[in-house]
Amino acid sequence: MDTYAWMVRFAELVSADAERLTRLDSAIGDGDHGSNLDRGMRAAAEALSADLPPGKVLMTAGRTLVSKTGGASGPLYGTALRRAGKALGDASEVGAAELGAALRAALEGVQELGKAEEGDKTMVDALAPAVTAYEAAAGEGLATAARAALDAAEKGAEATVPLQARKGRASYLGPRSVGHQDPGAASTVLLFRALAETAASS
Amino acid sequence: MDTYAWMVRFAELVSADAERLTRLDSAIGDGDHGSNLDRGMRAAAEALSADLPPGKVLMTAGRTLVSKTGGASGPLYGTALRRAGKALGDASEVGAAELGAALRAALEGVQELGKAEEGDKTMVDALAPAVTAYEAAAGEGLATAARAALDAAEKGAEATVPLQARKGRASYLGPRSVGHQDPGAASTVLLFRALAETAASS
Amino acid sequence: MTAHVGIVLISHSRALAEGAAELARQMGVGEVEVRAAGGAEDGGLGTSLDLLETAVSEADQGAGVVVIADLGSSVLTTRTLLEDREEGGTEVVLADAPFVEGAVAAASAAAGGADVAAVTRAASEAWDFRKT
Amino acid sequence: MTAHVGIVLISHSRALAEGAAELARQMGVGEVEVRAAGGAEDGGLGTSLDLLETAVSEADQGAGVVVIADLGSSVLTTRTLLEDREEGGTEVVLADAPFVEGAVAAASAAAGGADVAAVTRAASEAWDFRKT
Ligand SMILES: Nc1ncnc2c1ncn2[C@@H]1O[C@H](COP(=O)(O)OP(=O)(O)O)[C@@H](O)[C@H]1O
Ligand SMILES: Nc1ncnc2c1ncn2[C@@H]1O[C@H](COP(=O)(O)OP(=O)(O)O)[C@@H](O)[C@H]1O
Ligand SMILES: [Mg+2]
Ligand SMILES: [Mg+2]
Ligand SMILES: [Mg+2]
Ligand SMILES: [Mg+2]
Repeated sequence: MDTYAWMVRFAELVSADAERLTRLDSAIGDGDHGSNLDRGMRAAAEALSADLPPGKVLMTAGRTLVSKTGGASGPLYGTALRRAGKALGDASEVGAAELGAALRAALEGVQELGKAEEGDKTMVDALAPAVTAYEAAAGEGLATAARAALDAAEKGAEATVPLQARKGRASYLGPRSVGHQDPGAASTVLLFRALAETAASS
Repeated sequence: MDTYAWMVRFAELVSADAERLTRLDSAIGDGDHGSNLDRGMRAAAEALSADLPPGKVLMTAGRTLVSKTGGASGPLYGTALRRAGKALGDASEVGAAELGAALRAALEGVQELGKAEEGDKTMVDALAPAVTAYEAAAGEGLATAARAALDAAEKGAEATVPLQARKGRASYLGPRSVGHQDPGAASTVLLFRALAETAASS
Repeated sequence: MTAHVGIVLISHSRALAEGAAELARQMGVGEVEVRAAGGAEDGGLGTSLDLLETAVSEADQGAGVVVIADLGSSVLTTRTLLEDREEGGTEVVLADAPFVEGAVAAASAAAGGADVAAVTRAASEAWDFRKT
Repeated sequence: MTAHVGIVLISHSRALAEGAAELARQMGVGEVEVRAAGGAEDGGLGTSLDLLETAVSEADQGAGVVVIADLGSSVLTTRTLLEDREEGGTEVVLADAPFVEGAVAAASAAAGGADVAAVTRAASEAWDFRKT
């Protein structure tokens, strides 16, 4: 698994969809999620180089996201990537099983930090089913598992639409948060799309 | 009772003691009570004229204090004076009994606004005993009653020293507010000193 | 489209009131008037009844105004304003709320079309927020 | 004379953090370091781990630092900082407190020589303040 290519692709997808993410955040938040994550991932992509070990790539991207994003998604994605990177350790090669453990660590980090459960209408609603689906398919190889994770993330993000937010800024809206997709869940789909594309082409 | 002379004298006394009041407020507050009240009473004295009816004098002084003081003492003294002025109504002469009713109204206004009871280490600890002492001595005439009120205000202000503040900014200090005189109680003494002096010389 | 409830933030510090208003406006999606009455008239630390009066009338769009105050003298100044208001004007209410958290909650509620009572309630419920 | 506990205020808005710090300093009688970490690095609305780190080290006089945060991402940024800190440095604690009221209460407590635990407690007790 080429984590460098994954992060660069994630940055590209975020950049391409930044307006849509920001529009989602305007409906139930402060309308900055796309520009936040775009700023953070641009800086992360710049801070990376292809010759770093895979774990180090994710740790560096995570650290940069924490510093540069400027919204709640910064510490959250930042922690996710740092935990994932830490799980990969110094390994120079990352297989399907190692990546599964890294994704699980990422989810745990996000939940430890943000205290959101599934159903709270946050990125956890995309991330948690994606990790579970990945693990279930990991025996079939990286590309298949990543594809399964993407499908699950998409379904999870879709399923945030009817939910009422219980964490993050959208929770201020109470029942008015119902009927909109959570922006963080939507960007999590991009993280898994980037993963699936990278895994498929390697 | 010449309420105009009373207010002008109060302004003078506050001005002369502004530094001491501010020092008291530095110990258990934000160190601005003297300058606040000085600013407010200067503006009040300027807004007044000797030919206003006695009640109107107090109402005008009160309104100016509310606008110009800039601290909690502004609305508090402002309400006190406005209520007192209102109690005097349109009368062109104010005797001992009328002034007693006005002082009682002032106390009620302060307590309604600030919700402080005696013992909370506020200006109420000087004002309440002063009003009671005034009423008890009102039968002996204005000068005597005003003198009794001043004595009671002084004792009341002294007695705030060992108290722990339960209202106003000083309440943030908890037990550390003990051992200092309340600045608002100290300035209330000046209000009654001005009254006693004015009553004595009329 | 009916008018939204206006929000006024009264504080001892101009920067504090304006910063809180800036934050609250983010949640209000531009339709809610959030006005700051911060500092003394000279811009220093303190509270001003005149600044409060101006902010209240600017925030008023006809659906009422909810005032949120930081500390003691802001509260006292607001109570004084309320006492002075003529009967029959728009409704102006002092919310019992933590300053920043209440401001954001109130602006969110107002943006959603809540009336004065519901905006005041939303502001007060901010006492129940927890941060750890 | 021993060192006082330092206070850091992290907010989405620079003006808000600085205004709250200004207010808190009034109670601290100049001996307490109250530092603001407000806004994103470019001064716009947002939160910055780097600004927080700087503020924490500036507030630290050797007796520990209590951090007070306004909303979600300020809280998350602070938690991230705490997770990253090496063991053995000065104690840094995130208080569960209303932003402005907690800041003033914390600065008062710190000025009185309270330790990190007592300052944190004073900040949290500000949830019990009432304004009407
Ligand atoms: N406590 C939390 N746990 C998990 N995810 C969260 C939490 N708070 C916010 N989020 C996620 O962050 C997203 C918002 O990110 P962003 O707009 O960048 O931050 P901000 O809300 O500070 O402006 C939300 O859509 C949600 O998915
Ligand atoms: N709720 C209250 N009820 C009665 N008096 C109060 C109250 N709050 C404050 N005070 C009085 O106001 C005085 C402080 O006035 P000042 O320093 O001008 O205002 P601030 O505290 O806003 O700086 C206190 O010493 C106290 O006597
Ligand atoms: Mg946002
Ligand atoms: Mg934001
Ligand atoms: Mg004062
Ligand atoms: Mg003051």
